[in-house]
Amino acid sequence: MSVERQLYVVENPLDRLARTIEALLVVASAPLSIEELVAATAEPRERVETAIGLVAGRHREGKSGIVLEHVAEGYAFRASREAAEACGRLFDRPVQRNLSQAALETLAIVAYMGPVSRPEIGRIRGVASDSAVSGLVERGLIAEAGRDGESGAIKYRTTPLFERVFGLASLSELPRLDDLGETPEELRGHLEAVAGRRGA
Amino acid sequence: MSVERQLYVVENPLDRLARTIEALLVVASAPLSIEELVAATAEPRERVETAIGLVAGRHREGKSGIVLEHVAEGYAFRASREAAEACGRLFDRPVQRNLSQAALETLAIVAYMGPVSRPEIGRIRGVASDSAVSGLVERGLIAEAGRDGESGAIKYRTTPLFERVFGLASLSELPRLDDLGETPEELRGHLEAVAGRRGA
Amino acid sequence: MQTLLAPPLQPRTLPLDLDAFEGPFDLLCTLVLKEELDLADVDVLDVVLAFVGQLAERERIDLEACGEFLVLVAALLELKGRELFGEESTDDEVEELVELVDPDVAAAELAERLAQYRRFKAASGWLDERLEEQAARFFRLGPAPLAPKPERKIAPQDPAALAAALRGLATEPPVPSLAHLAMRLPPLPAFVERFRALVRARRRFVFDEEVAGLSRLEEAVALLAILELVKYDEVKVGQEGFCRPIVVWNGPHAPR
Repeated sequence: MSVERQLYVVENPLDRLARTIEALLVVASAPLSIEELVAATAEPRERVETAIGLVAGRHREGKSGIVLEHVAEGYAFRASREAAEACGRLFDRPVQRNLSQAALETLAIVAYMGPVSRPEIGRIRGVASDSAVSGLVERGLIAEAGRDGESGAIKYRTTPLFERVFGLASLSELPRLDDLGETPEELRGHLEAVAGRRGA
Repeated sequence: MSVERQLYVVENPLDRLARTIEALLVVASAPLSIEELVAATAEPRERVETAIGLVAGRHREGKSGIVLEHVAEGYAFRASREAAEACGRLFDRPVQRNLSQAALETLAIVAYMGPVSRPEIGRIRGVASDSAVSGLVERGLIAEAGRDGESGAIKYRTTPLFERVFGLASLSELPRLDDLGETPEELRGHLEAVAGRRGA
Repeated sequence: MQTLLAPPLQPRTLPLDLDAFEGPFDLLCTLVLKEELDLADVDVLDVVLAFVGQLAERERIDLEACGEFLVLVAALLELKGRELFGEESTDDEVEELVELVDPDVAAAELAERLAQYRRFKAASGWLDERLEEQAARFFRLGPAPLAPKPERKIAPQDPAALAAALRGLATEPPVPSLAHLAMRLPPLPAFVERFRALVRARRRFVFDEEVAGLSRLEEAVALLAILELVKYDEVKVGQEGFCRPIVVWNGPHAPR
């Protein structure tokens, strides 16, 4: 095996460049154009094109699970077709049972006091909540609802998916929290005051 | 070449499974654990482990630009080290090396003591650590892990990204805390020795 | 007083260059006392390191300066402790603990805490080196370019969990316990007033006599009070010789 390897290196002076291109493609989160590959490898375009040919030969259906694909924007690796079923199982994630504490608190604030901005959520939770907000947006439980008139910050509200997941016909069916505040404003004032005393 | 290939397939009945694992790893957005690979491939754990060995043999430094690594309690591909210069021209490092002393100390405390709250970190460091904590959350190296039952303070733990960035297969690869620094006895002895030298 | 080798160490004028503060030590103390600087932002270790750095430059150890410095830092730490853990309570328990506190136990605890901090500092050094070693490791973060988009499904949830989350946020934090501090001090203004009255009545007093019988930390606060009075030119401080008692007076000359 190692003898073969040696021969291979001698036969293909472009092998190292091909490996560099493999490395670049496995790190990239978007397809890479020839120009980008030329810039990154600091090699002439012609050599890069030949090396791409080597990479394509190594990474093709039936030979590797990693397949080089040429799309409009450039080159990228994809999973081989024979692995489609396994990839389907990987991406068909099991149903998530519980929301994290950060997600639950953020969701509760948006549901009871929305539309509400990230800074307002942060003040009530006592900690910056940007990632919790983005996670909930990504999962479709909350969505943008215009901007705050004063600060210009984006405000968020819950979505119909939120109501489905929590089995609510509308937000008015949320459990009452009258003892904490009769109106959303009262509730917010109360929570912000406690957050101030807690200091996160 | 194709003859060799045929022989190879005959010699390695696990080759197809190895290709499937390659395919899964090249599309996964984070390291995949053995359990995830077993679930996605629908193969017995033992066969998956052997196939990972095959994948590791194919994807190692010097042989491929794509290198398999055991990191963050799973397996993932990374770029080969020889391609680091080319990667540096095209991509930002996941975490730049400019972590401040405060950030590093806070990270160490969260890694060893997590889940741990900001006041607890402050008590150990002897200085308020709020901005260090929020900086690390922003970089994705630590994340919220619920609230302290008593004080209501948010607790933090390190993320899989932390293990990945620091190249740790798991948190157990951190050096034992007892082996670092000095024990109280050693510290006292050290101080006394210094005092002795001074007095002399 | 001055030797040819080096000027005497003056802990009070020790120049500091910290993240939160730059200037002499006594200005730091003043700003803290006037609540213009948050002690939580001051890394006392850096203050200690600055002093030790100056000490190391000298041929002979200056015990006097060390003593003064220790007292100042002890007071600073005590104030900081109170700030980090909340204001003092009037629990009888605390009083009892004050009586019980054993200097050896306190020293052992201090050494333990210092050792713990040093271990974490060493761990942070390890992480720093590790990060440096990983500089040549590049990997992709997030989804692959041509990967399918995973659909994240969420199981049905109970709306009561939302109400519980908000109730959790509305829970008042507990009053911090001071039991672990095991120290209580008369407030600084009380000392300031007492010393003011003393110099007014007697023009001169010996600091050591006035603080005889007080705990070391009370002594430290007393010294801070003196420094505060010095700062505003209300009193002058001096010693008749090496290791002699500290004399406090007002007026142009040190009375005999």
